[in-house]
Amino acid sequence: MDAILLQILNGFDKGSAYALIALGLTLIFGTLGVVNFAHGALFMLGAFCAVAVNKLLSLDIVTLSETQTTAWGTPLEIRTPYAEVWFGEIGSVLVDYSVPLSILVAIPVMLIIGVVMERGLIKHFYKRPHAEQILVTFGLAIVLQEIIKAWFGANPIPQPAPGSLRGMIDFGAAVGFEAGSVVYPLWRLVYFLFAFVIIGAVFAFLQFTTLGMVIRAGMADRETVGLLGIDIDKRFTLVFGIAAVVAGLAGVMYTPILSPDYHLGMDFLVLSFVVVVVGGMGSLSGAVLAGFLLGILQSFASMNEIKQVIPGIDQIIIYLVAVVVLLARPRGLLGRKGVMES
Amino acid sequence: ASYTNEPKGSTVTFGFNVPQTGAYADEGADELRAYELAVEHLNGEGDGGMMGTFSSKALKGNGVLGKKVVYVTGDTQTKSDAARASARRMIEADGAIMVTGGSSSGVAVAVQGLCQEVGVIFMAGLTHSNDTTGKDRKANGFRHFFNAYMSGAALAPVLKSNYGSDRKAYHLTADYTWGWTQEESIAAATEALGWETVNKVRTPLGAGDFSQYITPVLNSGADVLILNHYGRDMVNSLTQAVQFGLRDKQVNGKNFEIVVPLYSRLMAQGAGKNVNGIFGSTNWHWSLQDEASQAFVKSFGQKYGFPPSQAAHTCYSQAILYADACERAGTFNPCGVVEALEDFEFDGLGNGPTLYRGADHQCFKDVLVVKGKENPSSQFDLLEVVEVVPVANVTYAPDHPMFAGGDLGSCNAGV
Amino acid sequence: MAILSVRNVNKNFGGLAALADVNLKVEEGMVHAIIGPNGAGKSTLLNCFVGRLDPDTGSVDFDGTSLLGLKPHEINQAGISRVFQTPEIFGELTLVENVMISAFAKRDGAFKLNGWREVWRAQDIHGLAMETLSDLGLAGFSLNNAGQLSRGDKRRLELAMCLVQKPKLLLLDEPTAGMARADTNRTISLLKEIAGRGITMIVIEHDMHVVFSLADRISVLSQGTIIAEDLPEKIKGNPRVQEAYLGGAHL
Amino acid sequence: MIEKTSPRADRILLLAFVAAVLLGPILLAPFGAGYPDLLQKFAIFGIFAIGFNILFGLTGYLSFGHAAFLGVGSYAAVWSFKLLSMNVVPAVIFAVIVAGLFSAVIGYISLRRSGIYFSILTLAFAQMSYNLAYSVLTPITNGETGLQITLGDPRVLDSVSNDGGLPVTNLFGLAMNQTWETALLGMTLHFNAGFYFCALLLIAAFYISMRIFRSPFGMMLRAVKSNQNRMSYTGLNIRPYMLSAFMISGMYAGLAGGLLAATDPLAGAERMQWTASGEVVLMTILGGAGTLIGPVLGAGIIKYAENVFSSFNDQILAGFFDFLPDSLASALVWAASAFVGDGWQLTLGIIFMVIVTFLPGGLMEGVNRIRKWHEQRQRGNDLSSCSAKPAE
Amino acid sequence: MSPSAASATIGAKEASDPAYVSVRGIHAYYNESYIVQGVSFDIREGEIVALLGRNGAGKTSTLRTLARVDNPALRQGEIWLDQKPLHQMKAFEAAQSGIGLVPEDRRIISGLTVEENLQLAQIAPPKGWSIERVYELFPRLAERRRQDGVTMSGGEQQMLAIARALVRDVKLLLLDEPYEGLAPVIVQEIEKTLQQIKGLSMTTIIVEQNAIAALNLADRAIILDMGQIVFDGTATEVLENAELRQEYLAI
Ligand SMILES: Nc1ncnc2c1ncn2[C@@H]1O[C@H](COP(=O)(O)OP(=O)(O)OP(=O)(O)O)[C@@H](O)[C@H]1O
Ligand SMILES: Nc1ncnc2c1ncn2[C@@H]1O[C@H](COP(=O)(O)OP(=O)(O)OP(=O)(O)O)[C@@H](O)[C@H]1O
Ligand SMILES: CC(C)C[C@H](N)C(=O)O
Ligand SMILES: [Mg+2]
Ligand SMILES: [Mg+2]
Repeated sequence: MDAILLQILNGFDKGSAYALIALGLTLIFGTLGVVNFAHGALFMLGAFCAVAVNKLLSLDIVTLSETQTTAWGTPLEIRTPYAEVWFGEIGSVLVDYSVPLSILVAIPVMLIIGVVMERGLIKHFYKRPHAEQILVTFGLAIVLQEIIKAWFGANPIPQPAPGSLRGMIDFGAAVGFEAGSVVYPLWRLVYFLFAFVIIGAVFAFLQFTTLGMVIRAGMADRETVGLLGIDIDKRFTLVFGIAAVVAGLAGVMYTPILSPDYHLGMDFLVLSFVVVVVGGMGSLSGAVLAGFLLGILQSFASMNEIKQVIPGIDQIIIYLVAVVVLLARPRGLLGRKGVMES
Repeated sequence: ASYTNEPKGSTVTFGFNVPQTGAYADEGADELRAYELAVEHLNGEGDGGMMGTFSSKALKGNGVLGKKVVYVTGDTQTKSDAARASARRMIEADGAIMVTGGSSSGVAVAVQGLCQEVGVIFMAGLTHSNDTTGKDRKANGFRHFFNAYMSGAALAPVLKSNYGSDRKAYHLTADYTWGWTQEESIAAATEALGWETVNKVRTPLGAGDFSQYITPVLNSGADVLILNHYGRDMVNSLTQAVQFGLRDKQVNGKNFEIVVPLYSRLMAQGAGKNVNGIFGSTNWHWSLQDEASQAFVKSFGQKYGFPPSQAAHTCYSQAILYADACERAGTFNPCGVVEALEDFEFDGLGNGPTLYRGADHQCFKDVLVVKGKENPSSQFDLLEVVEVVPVANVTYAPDHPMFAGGDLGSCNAGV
Repeated sequence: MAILSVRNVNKNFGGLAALADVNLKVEEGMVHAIIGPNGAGKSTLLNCFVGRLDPDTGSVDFDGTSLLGLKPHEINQAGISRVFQTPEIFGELTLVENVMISAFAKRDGAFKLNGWREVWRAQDIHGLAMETLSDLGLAGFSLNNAGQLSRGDKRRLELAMCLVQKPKLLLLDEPTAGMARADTNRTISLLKEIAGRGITMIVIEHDMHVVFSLADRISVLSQGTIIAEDLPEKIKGNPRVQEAYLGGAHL
Repeated sequence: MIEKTSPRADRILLLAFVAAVLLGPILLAPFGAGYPDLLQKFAIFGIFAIGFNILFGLTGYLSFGHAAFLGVGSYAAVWSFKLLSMNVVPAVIFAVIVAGLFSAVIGYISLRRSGIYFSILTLAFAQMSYNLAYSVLTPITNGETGLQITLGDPRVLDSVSNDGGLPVTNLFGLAMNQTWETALLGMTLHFNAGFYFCALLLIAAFYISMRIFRSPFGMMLRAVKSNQNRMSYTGLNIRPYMLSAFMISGMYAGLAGGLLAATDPLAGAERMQWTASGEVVLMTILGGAGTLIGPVLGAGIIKYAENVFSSFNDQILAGFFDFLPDSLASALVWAASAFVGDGWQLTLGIIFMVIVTFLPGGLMEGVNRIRKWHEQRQRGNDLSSCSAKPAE
Repeated sequence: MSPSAASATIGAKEASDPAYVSVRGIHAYYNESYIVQGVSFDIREGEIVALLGRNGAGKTSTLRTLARVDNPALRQGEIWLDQKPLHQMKAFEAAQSGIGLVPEDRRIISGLTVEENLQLAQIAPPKGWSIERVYELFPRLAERRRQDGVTMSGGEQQMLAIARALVRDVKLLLLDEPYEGLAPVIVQEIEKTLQQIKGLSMTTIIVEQNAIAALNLADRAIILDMGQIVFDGTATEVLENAELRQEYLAI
C-alpha cells in the first residue's frame, strides 16, 4: 500500500513536469498551430537560467597561491565566491537559494526569448506548412542547443535545491499511515505545488479573459479576426512569450531533480508532443490531464510486480497509452474538432 | 599494397573516432585532447609525456617508423551506425591505418567488428563491458581500459572491509549490454562475499527521472543500492537516490549505502556533492603519484590548464601503445602489430606493470578503488583513491564464463 | 417508380429536431426540387442520403436497396453524386485533374492500384473530362489550379465533376448560388439537358427562377417537416408556402 | 497536354538523374565525398527519402515513425546473412517483404486517424519498436551493440567455408566491399561494387516513384491531400489508397534498411529512434516535399554535413588558412572550428533555418527560381527585338 | 498626398466636398496573377454603390483589396476613407478606421458560438449596435446563440456575418453577395435591414449577382470587367441601358 502511495506521488511529480511542458507547448502548438520543435529547447534554456544564475552568484575571485602548485606545476588558484566576499552570510544564503531565485531572472529572460523568437522567426511561419515549421524550429533547437554546449559543455551541471528544502517529509504520517513509511523529498512536493500554481495562473489568464477567445478565433481564421479590427499578431506574440515563460520556469524548478545538460530539451521534446496530442489538440486541460495520466501510469508500469508480468512495459507504456487513447478517442482526451487534423 | 592503407608517403594517418555530440561529448573532447598530445609526443614535439616513462624504448620521437603522424577525426555520436560510418570514412577516404577512440561499449564492439572486416587495427577507447574482449573480441581489436568484471573484483574486498559481509543489495541497472555485464559482474563479486541480492531492476536508458525506480528501494529491506549506471543516467540516479534520503537511512541496523561500480571524474562533477563518500572503481586518476602518471598530468595540464580524465589517459596510452607496437614490429601491417601487442608486457603508462594478454587482447593492470571526496580542494579534485587493487586480484581466465563465447579469429590485414 | 424513397426520417441535433418524420418519394427521371426557409433542414436531409449523416430513425432506400450505414464512397458508387452548398473541390489540383479523378472513380471503382501507367496515357478519360469542362464553359482554364477559381467557377467545376460520372441521381445543393445571371441561365439549360438524358435530380435552391424553370415536382420543407408537396404551379399558389417561404417575393 | 510536366521533360530528368548517380564517384570526389561509405549512404538515404516522399509529398500524411521500417529492414537483412547466405539478393528481398508486412500492420492502425494524430501514432509505434529492440528483444536485435554477423552463424545456403575472417556480403560472389581505385587530377576515385548495387536500386526506386507520381494512383494520393471529403463523395475509398501508399513507402524504407546492412552488415536499434524518423522528414522537406528530386538532394546535404563537416578538425582548418598571416589564420581557425568538427550540428541547424526561411518549398524551390530567372533572361534576349506580348 | 489634394488634381467631378471614400488607381495581385488592374472611384458619404460584373470579374478581389487583407496584395494605388490612408494600413487597422467586410464565404469562426462570434467583433473599436439590438433584427440568431457558428445553416451563417458588421461602427460597409443562399423571405428582411442602414446613411459597397435587387438599393453602379471599370454611373442609367445590361449583367 505504501509502495502504491509512493508511486502515486511519483506519478504526480512526473505528471507536474509533463503537464507544465505540455501546457506551454499546447499554447504554441495546439493553439497557435505551430509545430514547435524548439519547445524542448525553451525548457532547456530555462534550466540553464538557473545554471547561469548559480554560476554568477558563485563567481570567484581568483588569487594565485604562493606556496601551493598544481600537479602540472603552475601555481594553485584559490577561489572565493564574490557573493561571500561582499555579502558574507547573506551571500552564501543567496547561493543556496539560487534555484528559486532564478525564477526572477527566468521570467524576463524567457519572455524576451519567446518574443524575439516569435517576432524574428515564427511569425513568418504561421501560414507555412507544418513540415516547414518543423524544419525551422528543429534547426533553431539545434542552434540553441549547440550554443549552450559551447558555453557550458556537454556534461550535466548539478543544481542543488536550497538546504532548507532539501530534506524529506513524512508524507505518510500526514495522511494517516505509519510514521516513516511514506517519506518523500520536500523539493518534489514543492515542484508539484509550483506546477499547480502555474497551471492555475495560465488557465485563469486564458479561460476567464476574452484574450482566450480571441486567440482561439485567431487560430481558426486569422484573416477574419483581422477584418474585425483585432491585431492578432500582437496577441500571438504574447501567447508565445507566455508559453516560453511557462516552459522556462518548468525548466528552472526541475534542475534540482535532473541535473541539466544541453541535450535536456530533446529528451523531453517527443514526450511533450505525445502528451499534448494525447490530451487533444487545442485543449489546455487535456494537456494537463494527459500529463498527469501518463506520469502516473509510467510510475506504476515501473513497479517490479508489473515489470515481471510484462517485461519492458515501463519502456513503452507512454507510447502504448498514446496508441490506445488515440484509437479509442479520435481527438485525444479532450481535443477540439478541426485542429491540426489535416 | 600488401595491407589496407599501407602508408606510401612520409606520413602515417591515425583515425580518432570520438563522440563529439551527444551525452559523452565532454569525454570525447578530452579523448581528442589526449590524442593530439600523443601525436605531438610521437612526432617529437612537446615534453614527451609518458614516452619518457614507458618501459619500451622503441619510439624515437621522429614519428612512427620514420613517418610523421597525422590524424583525422570523426564523430561517433555514441551510435553504432554513426561510429561505423565515421570510421569507414577515415579508412576509405582518409587512408587511416588504425582507428581508436569511442566512449561506449556498443560503439566499441561495432567499430571493432568493422576494423576486423576491413583489416585495420582498432585500439578501443572507453569501453567497460565484458563483451568487448569477451564474446565480441576480435583479433584486430585491443582494449587498454579495464572492464566490468575487474570493477567487481576490485571493489568487493573494499566493500567488505567497509560495509561488512552481511548486506542486502538492490541493483538498478541500465537496460543494455554494458549494464547487464556490469550487473552480472558486481552481483557475482558481492555474492561471493556473502551479500544477498534483493532485487535487480532494469531501467530504460536515459530515463531522466528515476524516482519510480528508487521508491521501491526504500522499503525493500535492502541496505545497499548498487547503481549500474554510467554517464547521465548515473548522475541522475545518484542525485535522486540521495534526494530520496537513502544516505540518511538506517536499515537492518546499518547505515544505508550506495555503490557506483564505475566512476569517472566527469560524472562525479555532474553529480556534485552527492558523490561524497561513495565507493566505485576507476581505471586511472590524475592524483596517482607514480612517475608515469605525474609525467602525463604535467604534460596534459600544461597544455590545457586542467588535469586529464581517465578517458584521456586510456586514449593517450592506446595511441602510444599502437605506435610502439608498429615500431617494434617494424611494419604497420596489422598482423605484425597484433603479433607485437599480443602478450606484450610493459610498464610506465600509469597503472604499474601491465600485460596485453594475447588470448583476448585485454590489458591486465592495477585497478583503482575510489571514493567521492568530502572536501574537494578544486573542481577537479572530486575522487580520492582509497586502494590500488593489484593486478593479480582482478585477473581471470580467458574462458571465464562471463567472457565465454568469443573467438578472436585471425588477424586481418585486408586487401 | 420511385428511385429514392425516404420514410419517417428523424434527425435531432441535441434538443433541435432538424428533421421530423420526413417522407419523400422521388420518381425516376424527375427533377425534384426541395425548397424551404433557411435552417429548415434541406441540407440535413441531403446529408442523410449520402452517408454524411445517419438519421436517428427511418429509412432511405435507393433503387431498391437501403442507403443507411453505407459509406459516402459506396453511395457514390451506387450512382449518387452530389454538389455541395459550399464548393468542395481539389484546390491544389488542376481543373482537368479534378474532373479526371471523378471519371476514374466512375470507371475503376472505389479503389484501383493504378500506379504504373501515366495519367496522360488515359486519353479516353482525358477527352471525357475536357468535353465536360467545355460543356460548362471551363475548358479554357483546364490547367489552372482549381483553388484559384472564383466562387461561381468553383461551383461549375463541382458540377462538372458530378456530371462526368453520369450518375443515376444527382443531388444539387444550391447549384447556382453566387453565379452570374448569364451563367445561371446557362446552367439551367445544361441541367435541363441533363434531365433530358433521364438523370434524376434533387435540387435545393433559393432562386425561384431556377426552381420553377427546372422542377417537375416541389417539396417544401419547413422546420424539419414537409409542409407541401406538389406540382410547381400548385406550390406557387399554396398560401402556406407563400407565408412560410416566399413572403410574396416576385417570381 | 494533360499535366504541367511533359513526358519529354520527365525523360530528360530521368536521364540526367541516371548520369549523375552513375558518375557520382567522379562528381563528388572534389567535395571530399567520393568515398564508398558516403556514396552508399547518399544512395541509400536517397531511396529512403524518395519512399517517404511518396507518402508525405503526395498525401501530406506526415509519418514520424518511418525509421521503424528502416530498422526492421536492416534486422531482416542481417538475419538473412546469418541464417541463409551472405548474398545480398535474398537479404534485400527479405528486408523489403518484412518491412512491407510491418508497415501494413502499423499503417492499418495508424491510418484510422489523420493529421497530427496520425503522426503521433506512427511515432508511438516506432518508439515502442526502438525501446523494445534496445532492451527486451535483445535476443533478436542484440540490443545496443547491434546485430552483427559472427563466425558461428549457421548460414545454411553458403557452402563457402571461411578461414577465420568474417565473411563479406556479396552479389553472387561479387564482394560488396570490392573497390577499384584510380587517380584523376590528384584525387583518388573509388568505384565500389556496393555503391553501384545501391545506385542501380536508387535509379529503379526513382523511376518507380516517377511513374507513381504521374499515374492515376499518384493523382488520387494528391487528391487525398487536397480534399478528403470531396474524394469520398466522388466514390473513392480513401483507406486502401492510403494504406497502399503507406506500404509502398514502408517497403522503400525496408529496402534502404536492407541496403544499409548489405553494404555494412550491422543493424543497430538507434536506426529506429525518433531522431532517425525525424531525419528523413528533414531530408524530404529540406530538398522539397512533393518534388521528385528534392528528397535525394536533402538526404545528400544532411549526410554530407554529418560525415564531412564533422571530420574537419583544427589541423585541417589550419591547412585551409595556411596562406594567411599567422594571427589572422589562427583567428579564422578558431571561428571556423565552432561550425565544424564538434560544431557540425550547429552548421546543420543554421542550414535548416536559412533554407526553409528563404526557400519555402525547400531546395527545389531554389532550383526552380534559378531556372525561371534564367528562362526570363533568355526570353528577354530572344524577344528584345520584337515587342513582348505575354500569353494570356 | 492628401485626399483633398488628390481629388482636386483628378478634376472637378465632386466639385465641392472632398470624397468620403477615394480609391485611386489600385492594382492588386494574387502572387503573379494581376487581378485588380487600376481601379479608381470616389464615393460620397452615405452613398450606396453596387459593384457588378460577371463571375471572376474581380469584384471580390476589389473588396478584399479595400479591406487590406494580405491576398490579393496591393502593389500600387491609394485608398482613402474619411481622410485616412487605408493603403498604408494592415487589415486590422483598416477595420479600426471603419472598414467592415462581410465576406462572400461568410467566414464564421469555427469553435466559437454565435454569441462569441458577435462578442469577438466588439472587442476592437469602434463599437456599433449592441448584441441585443442585433438579436432583435435577427431573432433566429438569438435562438441559436449557444450553437457553434459553423454548424448553422447557410442562411443563418449569412445573417451572422452581417450581424458581425453591425455590431461594429462601420463607416464603409462592404457586402459581398449578401443575398446568396438566402430564402426569399430572408432576402426581403435583409433588404429591409439594408434600407434601414441606408437611412442611417452608412456608406456601402454591395456586390451582388442579383443585380436588380442591388440596383434597387443602390444610388450608383460600377461595373467591373477583367479587373477594370467599364461603367460608372447612376443605378437608373444601368437599368435603362439595355446594351450594358446585356453585355455585362445578362439581364
Ligand atoms: N451539426 C449540427 N449541430 C447542431 N445543429 C445543426 C447541425 N447541422 C445543422 N444544424 C441545424 O439544423 C438546422 C437545419 O440545417 P440545414 O443546414 O439542414 O438547413 P437548410 O435547410 O439547408 O438551410 P439553408 O437553406 O440556409 O442552407 C439548422 O437550424 C442548423 O442550425
Ligand atoms: N486566391 C487566388 N489566387 C489566384 N487567383 C485568384 C484567387 N482568388 C481569385 N482569383 C482569380 O481572380 C479573378 C477574380 O476573382 P474574384 O473572386 O475577385 O471574382 P468575382 O468577381 O468576385 O467573381 P464571383 O462572382 O464568381 O465571386 C478570377 O479570375 C479568379 O480566378
Ligand atoms: C563509457 C564506458 C566506460 C561506459 C559505457 N556505458 C560502456 O558501455 O562501456
Ligand atoms: Mg443548406
Ligand atoms: Mg466573388
